Amino acid sequence: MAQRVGIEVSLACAEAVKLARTDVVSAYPITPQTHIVEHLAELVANGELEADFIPVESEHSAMSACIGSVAAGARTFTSSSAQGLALMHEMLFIASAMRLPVVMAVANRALSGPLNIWNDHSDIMAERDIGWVQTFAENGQEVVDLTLHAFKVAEDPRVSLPTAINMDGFILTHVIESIELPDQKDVDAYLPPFKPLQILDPGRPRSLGVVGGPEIYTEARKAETVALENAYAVVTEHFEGLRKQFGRAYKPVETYKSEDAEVLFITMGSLGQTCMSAVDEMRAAGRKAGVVRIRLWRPFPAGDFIDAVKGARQIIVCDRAISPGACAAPVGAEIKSLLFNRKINNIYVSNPIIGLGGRDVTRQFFKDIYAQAVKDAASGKPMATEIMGVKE
Amino acid sequence: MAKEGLHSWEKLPLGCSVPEAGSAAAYNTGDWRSGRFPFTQRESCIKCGLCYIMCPDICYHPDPQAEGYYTWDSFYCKGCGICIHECPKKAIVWKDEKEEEEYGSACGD
Amino acid sequence: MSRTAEAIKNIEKISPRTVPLFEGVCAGHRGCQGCGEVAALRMAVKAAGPNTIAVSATGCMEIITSPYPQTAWNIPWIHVAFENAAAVAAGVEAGRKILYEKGGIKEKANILVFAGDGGTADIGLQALSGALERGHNLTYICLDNEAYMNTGIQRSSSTPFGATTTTSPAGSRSIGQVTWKKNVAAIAAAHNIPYVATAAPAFHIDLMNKVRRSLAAPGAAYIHVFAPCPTGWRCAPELSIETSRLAVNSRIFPLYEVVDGVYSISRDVAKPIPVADYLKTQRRFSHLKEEQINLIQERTDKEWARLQALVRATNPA
Amino acid sequence: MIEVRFHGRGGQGAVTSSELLALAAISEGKYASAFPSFGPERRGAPLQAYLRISPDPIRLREEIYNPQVVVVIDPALVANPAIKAGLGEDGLLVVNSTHDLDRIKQECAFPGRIARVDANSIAQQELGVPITNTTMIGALLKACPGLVEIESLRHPLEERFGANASKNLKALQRAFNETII
Repeated sequence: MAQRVGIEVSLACAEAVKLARTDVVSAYPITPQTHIVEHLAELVANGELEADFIPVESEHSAMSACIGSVAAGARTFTSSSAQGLALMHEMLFIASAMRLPVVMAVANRALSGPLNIWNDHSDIMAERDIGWVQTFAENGQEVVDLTLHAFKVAEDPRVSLPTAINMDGFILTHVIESIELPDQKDVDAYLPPFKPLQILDPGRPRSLGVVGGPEIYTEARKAETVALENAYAVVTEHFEGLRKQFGRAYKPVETYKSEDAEVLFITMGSLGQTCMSAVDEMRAAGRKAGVVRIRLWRPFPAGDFIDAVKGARQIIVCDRAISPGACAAPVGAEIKSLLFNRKINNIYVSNPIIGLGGRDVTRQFFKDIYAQAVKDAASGKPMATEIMGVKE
Repeated sequence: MAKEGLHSWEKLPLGCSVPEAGSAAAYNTGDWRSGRFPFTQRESCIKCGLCYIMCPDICYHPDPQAEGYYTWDSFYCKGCGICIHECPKKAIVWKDEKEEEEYGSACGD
Repeated sequence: MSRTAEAIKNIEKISPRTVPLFEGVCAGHRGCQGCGEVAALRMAVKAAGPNTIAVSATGCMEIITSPYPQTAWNIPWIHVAFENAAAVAAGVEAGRKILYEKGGIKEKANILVFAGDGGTADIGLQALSGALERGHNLTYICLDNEAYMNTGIQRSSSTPFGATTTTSPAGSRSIGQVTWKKNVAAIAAAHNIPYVATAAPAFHIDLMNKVRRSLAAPGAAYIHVFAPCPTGWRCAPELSIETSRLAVNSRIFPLYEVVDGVYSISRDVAKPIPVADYLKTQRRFSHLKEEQINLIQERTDKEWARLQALVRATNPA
Repeated sequence: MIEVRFHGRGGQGAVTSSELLALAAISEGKYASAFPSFGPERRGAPLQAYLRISPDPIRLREEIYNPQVVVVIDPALVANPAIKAGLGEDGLLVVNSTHDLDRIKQECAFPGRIARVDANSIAQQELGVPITNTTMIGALLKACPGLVEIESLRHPLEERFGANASKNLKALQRAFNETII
């Protein structure tokens, strides 16, 4: 029987990678991802994980080696953060275009400059369009479960796409908390061995990564895009698998006290946890607030999201990244575009940008944002995106 | 409408791969050649095989009919002339394409 | 005898009469007329044989062999990007190694990496260094045509002194490339890997046997191949192979091997031709004056002497 | 839920203190989270570590601003005003000091409850080094009865310190006995 143990979230992530019987780990250290790969190196060094650990010389090579490794047929994991993820940028698109199911844990951190090692989502938001399945974990348990889920989804022949699990740097990665680590036999039952659809095999030579001219590039991108869209059904199917195997239920979009809520916070990642605590206190003070937490970011679960917010008169989309010069921050823009597509125009959308570069987001801050947003809506102020908590 | 693609996106091999090895063999590079082609005078040939190994376009193959000699393939030859330059016996010479109706004779039988 | 010397001494040697008929790259590729690079590539894959996986960097060889829906490759092949062929190959090697150990793969395979001079000496140098240092069991072959030919003859750090390119054009105030060619083989050797060699397609038997030796070597190997480009060098296509011969015979591109740190010259050019005879075959050098040609000759002599000194220093009498 | 803040210096093991307590609490079936003040840890620099323990799952991810308990691992930090930040007058200050309680009260100008132990002497005697992080856990447990059982620390200490676990446990036990409140 799986035990609930105290363990640092990074180590728990590495343990999940071990339980997945990963063949190759290729990674370059960067704060706050380091504990994940250090622990994996240790597990390999101790023979607890029968894998090849490639201590590459850069993140660019980390992802390049992952691509090579999956193309060779090996179950492959990497992890990175911020500048490292940015250095991988070019490779991330190629991994998905080649349909190679790499799994990556991203310890979310701010992008330089100024140099900042602390948490926000600017690293992954700069990689929105890489064509990967992308999930956000809210706590350590989710990190473990979503890591196993990531392999399951990525390697599913109906998907065959790389998958990233996002976890807030420090706020999750460096916290020791209570986590249930699954038993090996349950993981084996959930996650069978990797059966790649095509590999580099001298017995059946094929060419991977060819030149695609104007006469085929559009079709290639269409095929890849449809594959990611179709991944939604597989993601939910394997969430259900998690529930059956491990007893923990997950949905692409989670709600909290949203049924009768008039104003909903929209969060991703660990922010949702503090936000729920804030909502509890706001409810006690008579405010009809709720939370909608987006767990699946790509493909975006449009239907689930609409279902979750349709009863609200106002939503507060909390972004942890800026899209300079754009009409909204990344998550805000996504949601406004979705509401427009669905001809929903009776929801006032506030889009505060909060928690940049490790700036702590407290319950009080959520209450302040709420008060401001409600005031804006009441006064008929045009909907806007605003960086909050800036010292003037 | 914009120009159409080569084929349906639904027929694209996974990740735009090419599952069939060596399929470029169907591609004619012989029409890159202009006006002349290399002709082996077998009476001078010493069967050294340098034409075979030095040809960047893989146009020479062992002659199944005459051991030690090599046949030339008009379908691929781009007419670079390396075989002519590298032949130690000057056994390969340029010939005007107009002179030869049949490339089969280019292997000098 | 060193470990590598022991490992490579019994390879099945290729002779002029036993050139393998296997073609890893087929006809129908889109290489330029007289491409010396694809000639060398073909020789290398012949030597390696069908049980080989090839990894290519972006560049001429990748473009000419893989326009969808066709491929010229008869062996499993992967291309990912320009600067990372060594890292991709490292992943392929690591993946296959662990699968072999776990029983998922029954047979080992050779891993050959192909990149041009830009993908090796410039943008891919870091990935190359990483792969060599980590000791992956693969052979990295730099097909050096001394500039970015695929994009239109821009200079690289492997472009020789005095060559005119589109980004180091000769003009009234410039002789063209003003820096000396980066010596990547020496950089590879500085990683203390088991096997480093240089080769040229004019000496095809030497080239093919070096590929075989590199594959037999235990660990990472590097071969720097001189790959003439008639298009970029402005020489006649039929002189492509000849140009590599002249480069060797003028000592401007010496052929040598470094086996476990021990240097040996593969082709001892006792009576070298003047470098001027090499330079004059290519219009990329046609603007050079005697003074510059003399500089190149001096440099060539000095480098040859340095190579001889390395041979002496690493071969105890 | 109880919230604790530790003050120490890089290398003194304040983070380890909070982690060991979290592990002990979780092994008792409680919920806990332990985390450092996020950022690069530099040997010698003052730093803080945080601990939450609760009978229910912990959802809060904000930093700890109003701890009920502050533990000062380094005696030289007792007079540092940072240790009182957010600590209410009904809070508890657990300090490593050789001074008597009245003097400590003056030094840190804290009107609430103070617990003190001479952790340096205990650690020096029991461990041979003046590293007081495990010793101070004993003082904290004395001042906060029921936070976790001392016995629950045995396993986390063994995991962390191996053969030296029993020495650490003894130092902790002594501190528990010698703490004055």
